[in-house]
Amino acid sequence: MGCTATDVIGALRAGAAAVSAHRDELIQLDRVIGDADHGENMDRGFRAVVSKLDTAVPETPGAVLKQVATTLISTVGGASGPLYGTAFLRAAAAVGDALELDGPAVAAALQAGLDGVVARGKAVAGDKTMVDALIPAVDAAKAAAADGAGPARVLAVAAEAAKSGAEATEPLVARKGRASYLGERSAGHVDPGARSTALLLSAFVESRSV
Amino acid sequence: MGCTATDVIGALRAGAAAVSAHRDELIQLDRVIGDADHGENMDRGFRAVVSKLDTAVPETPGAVLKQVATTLISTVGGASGPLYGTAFLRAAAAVGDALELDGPAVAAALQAGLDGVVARGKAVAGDKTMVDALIPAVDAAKAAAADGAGPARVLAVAAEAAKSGAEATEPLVARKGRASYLGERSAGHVDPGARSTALLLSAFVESRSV
Amino acid sequence: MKKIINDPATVVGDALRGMAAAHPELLRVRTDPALIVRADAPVAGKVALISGGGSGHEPLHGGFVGAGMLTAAVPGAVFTSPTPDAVQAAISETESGAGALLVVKNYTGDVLNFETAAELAGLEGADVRAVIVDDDVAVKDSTHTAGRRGVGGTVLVEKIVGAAAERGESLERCEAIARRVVGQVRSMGVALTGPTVPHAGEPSFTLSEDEMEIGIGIHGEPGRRRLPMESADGIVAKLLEPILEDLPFAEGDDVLLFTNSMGATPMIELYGAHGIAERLLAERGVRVRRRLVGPYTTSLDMQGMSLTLLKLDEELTELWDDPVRTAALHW
Amino acid sequence: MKKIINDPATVVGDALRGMAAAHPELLRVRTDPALIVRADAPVAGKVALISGGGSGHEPLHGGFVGAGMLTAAVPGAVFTSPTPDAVQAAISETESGAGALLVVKNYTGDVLNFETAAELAGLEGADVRAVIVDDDVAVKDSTHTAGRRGVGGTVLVEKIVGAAAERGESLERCEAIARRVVGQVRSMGVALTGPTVPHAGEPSFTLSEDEMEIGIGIHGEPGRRRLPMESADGIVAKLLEPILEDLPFAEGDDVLLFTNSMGATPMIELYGAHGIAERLLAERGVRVRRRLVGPYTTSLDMQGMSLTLLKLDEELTELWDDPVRTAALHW
Ligand SMILES: Nc1ncnc2c1ncn2[C@@H]1O[C@H](COP(=O)(O)OP(=O)(O)O)[C@@H](O)[C@H]1O
Ligand SMILES: Nc1ncnc2c1ncn2[C@@H]1O[C@H](COP(=O)(O)OP(=O)(O)O)[C@@H](O)[C@H]1O
Ligand SMILES: [Mg+2]
Ligand SMILES: [Mg+2]
Ligand SMILES: [Mg+2]
Ligand SMILES: [Mg+2]
Repeated sequence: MGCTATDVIGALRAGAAAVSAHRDELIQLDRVIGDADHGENMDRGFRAVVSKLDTAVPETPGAVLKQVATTLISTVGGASGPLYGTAFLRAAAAVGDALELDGPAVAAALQAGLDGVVARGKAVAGDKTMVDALIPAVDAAKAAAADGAGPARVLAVAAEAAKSGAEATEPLVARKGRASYLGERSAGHVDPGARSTALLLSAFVESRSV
Repeated sequence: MGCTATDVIGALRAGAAAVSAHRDELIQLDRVIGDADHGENMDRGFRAVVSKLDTAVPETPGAVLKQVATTLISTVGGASGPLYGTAFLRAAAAVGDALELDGPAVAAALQAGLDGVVARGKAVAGDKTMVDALIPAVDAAKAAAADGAGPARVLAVAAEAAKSGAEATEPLVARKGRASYLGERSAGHVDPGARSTALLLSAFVESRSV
Repeated sequence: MKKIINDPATVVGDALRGMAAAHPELLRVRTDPALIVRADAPVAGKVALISGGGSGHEPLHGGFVGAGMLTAAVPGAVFTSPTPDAVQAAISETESGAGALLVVKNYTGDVLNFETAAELAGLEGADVRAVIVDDDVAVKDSTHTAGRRGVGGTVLVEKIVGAAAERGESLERCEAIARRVVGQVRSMGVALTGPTVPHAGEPSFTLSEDEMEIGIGIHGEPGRRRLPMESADGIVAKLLEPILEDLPFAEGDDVLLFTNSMGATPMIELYGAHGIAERLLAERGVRVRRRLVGPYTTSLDMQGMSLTLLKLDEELTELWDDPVRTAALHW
Repeated sequence: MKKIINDPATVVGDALRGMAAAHPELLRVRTDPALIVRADAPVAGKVALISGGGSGHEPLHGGFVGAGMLTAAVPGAVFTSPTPDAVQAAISETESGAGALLVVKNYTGDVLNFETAAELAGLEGADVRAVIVDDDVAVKDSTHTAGRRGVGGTVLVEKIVGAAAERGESLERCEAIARRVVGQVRSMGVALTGPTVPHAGEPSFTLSEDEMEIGIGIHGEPGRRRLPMESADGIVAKLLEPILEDLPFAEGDDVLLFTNSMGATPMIELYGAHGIAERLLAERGVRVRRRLVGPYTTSLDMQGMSLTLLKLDEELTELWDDPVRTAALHW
């Protein structure tokens, strides 16, 4: 019932497909309060992730996550590249060389990813960034794992919470990232990075690969 | 019943008012088959003509026409500046230093003006230029003068003929001036210079100054 | 219409004052009549090279005033040739004893006004010649038309003849070189949008999202044909073909390739188009020896571009390479 | 969207190929990762000056690669910071032994990617420093925001520090000079239209005929406020006031005034605006000693402009005057 490297790869492929399907939506969100590239950046990065996975298939979940991290760092650019890259890098470190991840390991990976984003980007809750999707996701994941949930269930509650967290960025005034230049005018729009975080987690769940 | 310097000045002031009132129309005509400046050029020139006449009042019709010519040449620019300028210069030469102009003198002035435009611009009938308004105007003026018409009547028939001549430029394909670059696409639009010629002559008539 | 201006009637004068403030070491201006004159003019013993025409094509011509290029530029109202007295003022303000050469783009108004000025200046004893630039292959050259327009090639004429004048070549030599350049330069342009003339207040023509106008001039006049919008590859090929056929340019020719923005087409697109043109020319065996890429012959805020090809020989290449110190070209 | 491009995905690479073809004597390019490098790099014994950022601001940064300015530029995708490995590649390709200084515009993505690269290069033994440019007074500088953006002032940092590097100044001196310029430079911009990002396909924001956006950046993000459109006099005053108050600039100060087009605003308007700014500064007793006027920090096809004011001292003035040989600045 643990989550293997193959499962993680399946989830990531699903994530890439979701990013691609929502590319234009993410561009639109970023167009309104940013610079209209988030969908393009994420799509470029996850296409690279997939094509890397087509040729190099790491054997542990941690190795997969690390390969994703370095691929994202070297292909996405912008703010989201280093932030997502760091998240995957820290998640990789958190899972070490385990061959299978159980519920608590998945929760710990999410926590490490969040910590990485915060360490690099210095955003706090309510700044209207991807952190606002990650914090509730991590909280929900840890609670479920503590209740004994397996990796699929942990991811499912995390995805659900990330979705609500992303939606809840709509009324916020941005204090980090490009949207912060708009001040009050950033309110009324969902943060693109929070949205892409929620999208990725939902896709991981829906892949049923985990 | 002859036409004095004062009459000519009155006619020119009326012409200037007409150009100003039709400035936007002339710009629009030129926008479609030219470069959108004919109304602006003519208005700039005739405002200068009027302000010159406010300070320097020549005493013969010929002197008035000559002052108009030099003013137009130094303020209008473009193709229409030298062409209208030459027309007035030749008209001035044609009337000499007569103190009053009779019907034949007005017709001769128009003929000289047309000759001047043709000498400079090399356009022939049907090239879709101001010449297409001037030729019928001169023909009508000469016929009326030959019939013994006075200056007012000569101008009236000239204006009428110029109006028809200008309207008749609509279907033509331009072979001179900027509109010629459009080739077949110049057909279907009235030539701005022919229109301004007709406008000026009508205004001279309506001024009842002549 | 949205423009950063105070009043359509003062646009040219306002720009001249800004130019004078921006480049005191290169040039001085006069506003009535409007003139842009090399700071050190008249330049004793050297031919005065003078150009001009309607405004709205900046940096043509004022941006090319300075050592090694124009001695003076005469800007008319937007898209309107200047008047003869303004040209005469430029001639007398730059009178050096070595004569003056007028570079005139082939438009009825420009030709009439500049030639009148040359005639009048001649009557006053000045030695003044005029050279007409007519490089636009989009227009059929025929005695039944106003002839080909002068477009991007004008910049090349001004640079090369400016270098000759700076070297102290005679008026005859300068005129001969100018005619040689005119004989060997060809251009063609495309528009994606029409320009908006300040006093007209709306675009000179309107294209839908999937249309382009090919064979346009620089005054907002519509072009030869309205065609479906294409990729950069397609557009560049459509500009290059008629140029290559016209002179014609042949395998083994050395050329200068000038890739010009009509104003609002940004450098990221223009460099892309330039790269394509270089590739197509290489495929033909036409050797690009010199290049100029940028917005040098513009049409206000029009989106679009033009290509200009000049056949080079050793002398023209050397004159092109000679130093130039102007607001828009500097080396 | 109408653009002269083949494909939004290839725009940056296509432009690089065109640049390389256009300026073989100045620079060379690489496309994976995308780099624009001085033709003679590495330049032995001289600090490598490297900048970069999202594409779409041309000529920033690639147009400033050459003697006396940047050693390399690292262009990201349109409006997207390049990745650390691209920056690292620029560092190693220009490695001269004298260290490298990175000029980074203050955006979250640029800062994260460039600083990561500096860190990684440092681990490999290179001496790499980064200077963050944050000259845009439209943004409140506060620990609760991403801080001020780097905009037009970046060009001035690159020119002045490039001159210092060309003189052979040490990395420490170059860094100190860069920080001094950053401390003394302020900018503010206005947009009349939004830019259209190729892969987005529609304008980043839309303004009606009677609106302008004041306090905009260079990535199509909306600005501080949407205001009724004004005359050039009004617009220039609205840009200049917050700049003057911010440093503040005072009577008797010597300054460099940089009047910048955002891309589609033509020179005839820009010179007009420049003249107004010079007049307003003269009225305040602020002395304009040097000027730069043109489209040097653009935002694709956006209509609009920005003003940048740099407080000069003797050393900065001399460094500004030093020779420069790049595609976009040359003297
Ligand atoms: N300091 C930060 N901390 C966390 N997330 C951030 C930070 N800055 C930006 N982001 C996230 O990055 C997203 C924007 O990514 P993207 O558009 O790809 O990069 P850029 O802003 O450089 O164009 C934002 O929507 C936000 O969620
Ligand atoms: N060769 C010519 N002969 C006679 N009239 C001409 C000639 N060329 C142009 N015109 C007239 O000039 C008019 C255009 O004037 P205007 O718009 O002021 O100048 P420009 O064409 O230089 O912008 C045309 O409509 C036409 O009537
Ligand atoms: Mg973005
Ligand atoms: Mg016209
Ligand atoms: Mg005109
Ligand atoms: Mg971005």
